Amino acid sequence: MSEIVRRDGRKIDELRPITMKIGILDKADGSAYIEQGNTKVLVAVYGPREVHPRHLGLPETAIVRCRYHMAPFSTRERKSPMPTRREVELSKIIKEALANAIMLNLYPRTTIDIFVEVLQADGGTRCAGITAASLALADAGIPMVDLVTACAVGKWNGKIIVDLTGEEDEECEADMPVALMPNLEKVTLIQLNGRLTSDEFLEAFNLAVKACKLIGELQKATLRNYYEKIKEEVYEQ
Amino acid sequence: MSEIVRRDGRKIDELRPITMKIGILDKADGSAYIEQGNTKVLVAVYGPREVHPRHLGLPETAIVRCRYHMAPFSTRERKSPMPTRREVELSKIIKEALANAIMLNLYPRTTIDIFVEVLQADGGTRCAGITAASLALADAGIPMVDLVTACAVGKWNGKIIVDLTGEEDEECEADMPVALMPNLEKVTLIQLNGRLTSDEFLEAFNLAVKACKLIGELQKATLRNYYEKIKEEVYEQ
Amino acid sequence: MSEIVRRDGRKIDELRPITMKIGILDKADGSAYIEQGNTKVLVAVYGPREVHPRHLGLPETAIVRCRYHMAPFSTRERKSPMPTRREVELSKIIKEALANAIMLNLYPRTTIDIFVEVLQADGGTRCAGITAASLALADAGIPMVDLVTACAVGKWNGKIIVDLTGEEDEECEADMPVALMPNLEKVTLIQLNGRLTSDEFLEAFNLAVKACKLIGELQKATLRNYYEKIKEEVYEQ
Amino acid sequence: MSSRLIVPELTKRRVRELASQRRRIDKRGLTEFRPVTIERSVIPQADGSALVHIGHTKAIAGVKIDLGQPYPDMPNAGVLAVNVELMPLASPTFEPGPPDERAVEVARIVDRTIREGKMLDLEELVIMPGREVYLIFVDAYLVDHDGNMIDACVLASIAALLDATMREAIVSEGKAKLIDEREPLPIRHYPLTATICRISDTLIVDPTLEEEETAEARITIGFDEEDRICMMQHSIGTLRYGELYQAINISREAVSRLREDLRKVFPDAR
Amino acid sequence: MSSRLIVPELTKRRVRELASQRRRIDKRGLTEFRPVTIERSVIPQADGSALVHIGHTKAIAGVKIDLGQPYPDMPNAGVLAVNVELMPLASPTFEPGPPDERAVEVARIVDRTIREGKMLDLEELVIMPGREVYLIFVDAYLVDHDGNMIDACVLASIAALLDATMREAIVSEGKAKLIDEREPLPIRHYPLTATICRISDTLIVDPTLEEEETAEARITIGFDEEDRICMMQHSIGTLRYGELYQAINISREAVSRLREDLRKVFPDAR
Amino acid sequence: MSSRLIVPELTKRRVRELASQRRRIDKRGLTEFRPVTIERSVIPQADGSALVHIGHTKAIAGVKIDLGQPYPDMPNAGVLAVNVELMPLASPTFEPGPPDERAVEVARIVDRTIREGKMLDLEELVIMPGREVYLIFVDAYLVDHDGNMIDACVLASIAALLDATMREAIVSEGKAKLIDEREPLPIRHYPLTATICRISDTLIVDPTLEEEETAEARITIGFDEEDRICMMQHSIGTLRYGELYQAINISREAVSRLREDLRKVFPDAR
Repeated sequence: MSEIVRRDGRKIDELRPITMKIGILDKADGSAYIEQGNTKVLVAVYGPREVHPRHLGLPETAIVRCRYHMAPFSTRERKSPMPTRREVELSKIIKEALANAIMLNLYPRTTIDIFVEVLQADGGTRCAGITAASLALADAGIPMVDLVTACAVGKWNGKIIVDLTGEEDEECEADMPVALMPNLEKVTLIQLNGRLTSDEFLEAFNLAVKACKLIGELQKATLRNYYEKIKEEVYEQ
Repeated sequence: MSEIVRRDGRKIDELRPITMKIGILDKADGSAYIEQGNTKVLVAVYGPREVHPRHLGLPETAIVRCRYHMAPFSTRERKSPMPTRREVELSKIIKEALANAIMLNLYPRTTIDIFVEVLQADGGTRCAGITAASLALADAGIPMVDLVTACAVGKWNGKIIVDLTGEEDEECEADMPVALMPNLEKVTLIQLNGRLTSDEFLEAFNLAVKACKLIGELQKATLRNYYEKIKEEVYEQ
Repeated sequence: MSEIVRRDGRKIDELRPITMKIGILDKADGSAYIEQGNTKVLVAVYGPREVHPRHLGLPETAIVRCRYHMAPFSTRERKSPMPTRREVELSKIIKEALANAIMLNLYPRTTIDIFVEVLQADGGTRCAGITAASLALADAGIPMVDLVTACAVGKWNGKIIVDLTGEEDEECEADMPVALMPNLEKVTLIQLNGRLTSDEFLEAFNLAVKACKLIGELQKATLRNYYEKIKEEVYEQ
Repeated sequence: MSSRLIVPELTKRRVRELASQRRRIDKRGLTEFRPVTIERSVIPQADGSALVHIGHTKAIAGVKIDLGQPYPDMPNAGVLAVNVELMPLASPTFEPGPPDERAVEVARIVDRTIREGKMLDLEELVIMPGREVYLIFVDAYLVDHDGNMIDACVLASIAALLDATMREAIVSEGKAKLIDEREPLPIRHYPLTATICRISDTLIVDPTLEEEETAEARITIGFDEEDRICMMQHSIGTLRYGELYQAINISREAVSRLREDLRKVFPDAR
Repeated sequence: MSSRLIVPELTKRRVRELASQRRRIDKRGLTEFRPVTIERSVIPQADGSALVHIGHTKAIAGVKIDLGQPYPDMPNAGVLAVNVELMPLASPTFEPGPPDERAVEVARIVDRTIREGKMLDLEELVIMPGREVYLIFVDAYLVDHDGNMIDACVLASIAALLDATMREAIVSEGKAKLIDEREPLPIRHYPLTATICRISDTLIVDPTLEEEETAEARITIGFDEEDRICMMQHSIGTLRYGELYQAINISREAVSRLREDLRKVFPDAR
Repeated sequence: MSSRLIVPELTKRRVRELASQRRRIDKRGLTEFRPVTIERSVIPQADGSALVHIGHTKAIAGVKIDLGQPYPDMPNAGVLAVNVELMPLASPTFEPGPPDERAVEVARIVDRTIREGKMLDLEELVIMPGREVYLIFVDAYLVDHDGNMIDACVLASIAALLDATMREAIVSEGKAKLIDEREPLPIRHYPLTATICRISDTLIVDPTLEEEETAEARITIGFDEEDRICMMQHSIGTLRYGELYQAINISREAVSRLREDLRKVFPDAR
């Protein structure tokens, strides 16, 4: 199953190199940055904070708002800064994927605002955004029932592969972004573009679960390092 | 005066076949559907209900809001779903035509929202919309001083004719939509596009009054049948 | 320094003919009109008045809002009525230039709205707008610490000149609009487009100060005449 | 849009009382316009322009003319585009932003008065059928709003069109270009409008702001120079059939007096 | 968007209680659609149209077909443009204005179902590569919202495309023109969707408004006529892995029953 | 835009007190920039890009270059389009949506600095006069807002342009096409800006957010590599004439130190 078959030399179940950073923005309550191959995404979290206009607040729970946005220079052709329908849809979908993990009832009448900014797009931007947003939420000190971890799988050239590049995404027969709470074994996002038989779906989904577990380990390691560093800094003072 | 002269074989004072239905939508407080020849219009009424934002409400009267809108597939060329200036104007004009019949002072601080959706346009859409809206208001149980009934008249090929088709509308020398409260003998809407002498105006206006009386009878018959049916259903239970 | 060098025969330090009128609009709280050469600008002031929406009001001071707008027929090519980025920027800049002269703390929780409408554009519209707005504010009875007076200077054909026409503006090497409070000797607006050495800047700025003094005298004379006329009208009654 | 009342209830009551005695608050006759002034060529940079006063109400209109493509479904007609803005400096109730439904209604009335009143011969504005025609932009701006904005915007727009000239077009190598020679627009008819309100069962012409805010009904009627009705827009309230006939007669006469004012400035106008 | 709750808490509790007993408020089976009716050609002026009822939920879709340029990066494909509006007459919670995120999501789902389900052979819609292709506009309007707007809009859109014919194009002198002869669209596959909700750990198909507002999770799954999954959109809540597999099986069967309804109206559809 | 105050009054008082003693809250010299870092080529997919830090303030800029038509009134010049967004992730006071007046002002300042500072030779960007030219899009994004967004956005944009290369264009059969060979942009000048604030009658350079919110006046002045003033924007408060002269001297020196930072990353820059 794991011979080299892909344009960039990866095995079908091999992730691209992933780098994650936490707490990189000064003004945001929480922030994170992820590079997954050539895909680069910056996320900031503000909140829990007061809702404006106030009537949007809910008496028993926090609301979550999300903007997924691609910088004009992030794509091959320059993208107009105006939000496209795709960006509107993904904003909604990412919001749902993350809101399910947040303990919203702790912060009634507030909003938690998540800004996902794609700086460079080379496939898997919504998944990278979710993975990073999960870290930014942790950085903001917002309690979650589990981390949310995401990765796309797909069918390319007849094979089920993981973590598609932009090129593979364009050529593929099917593309399936998945977001999970890996410890709770719950799906918080799943979409499918393209066609899969039920068997192919199962194979793809299992591959996504496996990939999310790996990425989840990376998230945890990144968080651990970050808190260690903070602790050191506190002790040094 | 009534020989056959028109492209579709109608006499100059002959209406197109008209079908009206009431109470066809489940969620709206009132609804109606009209077919007048090939023109098909769906109307829903919501209210009286709370106004949002609240400062738009008036302390002594209900407000009426109206949206006249054409579906993209309603016209020969596809229409963009964005409202045109014509739709903005007709929304205002239809609102005025209906508001004058509603006993607004019964419902202070509320709004009555009227949605006129043109599904197929073949002339006379604003008039068909007003006629149907009048039924939808009745269906919503909103007290009116009189039904409002509308029909266009015009000058086509030198003759004053009633109930213009889309084709006649394009070719005509003048087009004059009229809305009346037929029992009170009051005009609630009149517009003129094109040119008429004063005598021609009088002839056209009289024809409109006659047409509106006929359509008013149809409205009443439709309402009667509808209430009969409801009564039967209630008795059956 | 003052030989004739310019396309319209003016000397390099010569202003175009200027006409100012005050109180020309009936509904506005204050209004003024200025012609500076072929540039024609109309200004109205409303306020101090209640702010809508109310949360925009400030507890200790009035806010100032400004719209600088060019009529579609004011320019050589027809201008779309939609505000351009240039108009958005100038609205902000003019607002700042005037707000600094107004005794804002006298009117907490209110707004002072300034509408600058360019009817014909031939260079120096923002400056003419500021000069006229200053009169309109006086007409509205709004206390100011000093009048605000504005004039553009620039470098054209190697020379520092004052009060550029549209044609000179297009051809010039640098264009520098300046607004001053002439009695207080304070700059309330300065912008530079183009390149100047420090020496050229000094020469240009001094020319602007000189021009603003002259225009300030015209403003005062216009105000004096206006109040005289009002006084006469009051006595006549 | 602010909802604050700009005409106090007391004034409205006074307007109603007077109207019931067939009198007006400014002592005008019932069928009389306020003083009308028309200034032409106020914006020399435009191809045509006019500033009109109807009492305190003021509107300015400018015409800009360019070359461009015709509408695909009308290859043999020039393009007329009318835009109306209720400038925020005209009234405390107007706000900056895209035209609201009132401005759109006035724009549509001005447009229809010009178009359906056959003021311009649009077919004369074609240079190369289907490819190159004159585009006539009419922009009317209400500058001071003391009632009857419709007639003010119509009058300013009509006057600006009468004032306008267009540069001649020459075609070379299949492309049209404007040269500096100027010619008048192909004017065929001279439509104008008068607006009638009903207050206390009395019909009046050219309402002031106070009257308009008090009015039970309002209708605007346009006539061409041969007294044909060429535009109607009933925009407030209800009218009895007889009132409608009466309004037509009143407005016809008011328009013909307004036409005198226009002719003083444009002697060729009919 | 109004935030007022349109399903009372009491009803929600009842829906939950019933679901925990594997029952539904309208007595349907868990995997059963409400009565489905499909009316074709309801808008003769459109090139194709259909009105569908799923219980009280109603959607109407119209197809308009025109000629135009292909996307620069897809010179060898016709253009498909899908638009969905949640009409304000369909629900007290819908408001006029540009499509909100819910409408955009449904539009994207309809679009992907048609496009990724390979319903149309877009390459057959090319007249002159890179220059002239057919443009297929699908406009779906939700008219009455009693839950499951996604399946209603998908079904109406698919039916309108099956109903549609396009005018034949002829090319003369390098320009394409539509003539009056009509031909069917190049239909290759027949995708349809079914929406599943979880309430009290029970999966149900085709939720009513009351069920949808109560649901803990929602997923829409599309299948083509060969039972391949061709669209998935998980739009509310979380799903356990096993629930996901179960949802796929339930929706596959629901879609094949829905396909029967479609075939009654379009006998050629697979 | 939220109106909530993000700098407490107490901090402002402290900033004022220190300034009156010619000191700053972060102990910097009055005419000193915070530490500046410039990273180039951070977005390889763009034709040029740079990320700059000025203290905690961060801005990223990307350049995209394409072919297209020139402006009709400038047939012999390439097109430069500058866009600035204050990203909502940069500050609790920024909100999603179209650029507000602050973002527009910064965009106009960046645009004028590049254009009026003659950084690019736009005439070198013409391929076929009047028909085909290079379009240079500069998009600057403020990512973290701790004051002095203007200098950060200018610096990021200038650096991204210095980093940029453009694909060579070949013309065949009257059509231009980009090939894979790359060449640098026609850079002629190296404008940069420095922003000065007045607090308690003291002029300081490169204000932090706390200083900017406390400032009585603010002016941004741009210089090219020959110390010519090439941009001025006075954007807050009033300045005495003498302060204006002083501000010019301070900013000239600050810019020349900033130019050192730029030269470390772009050794060819003057």
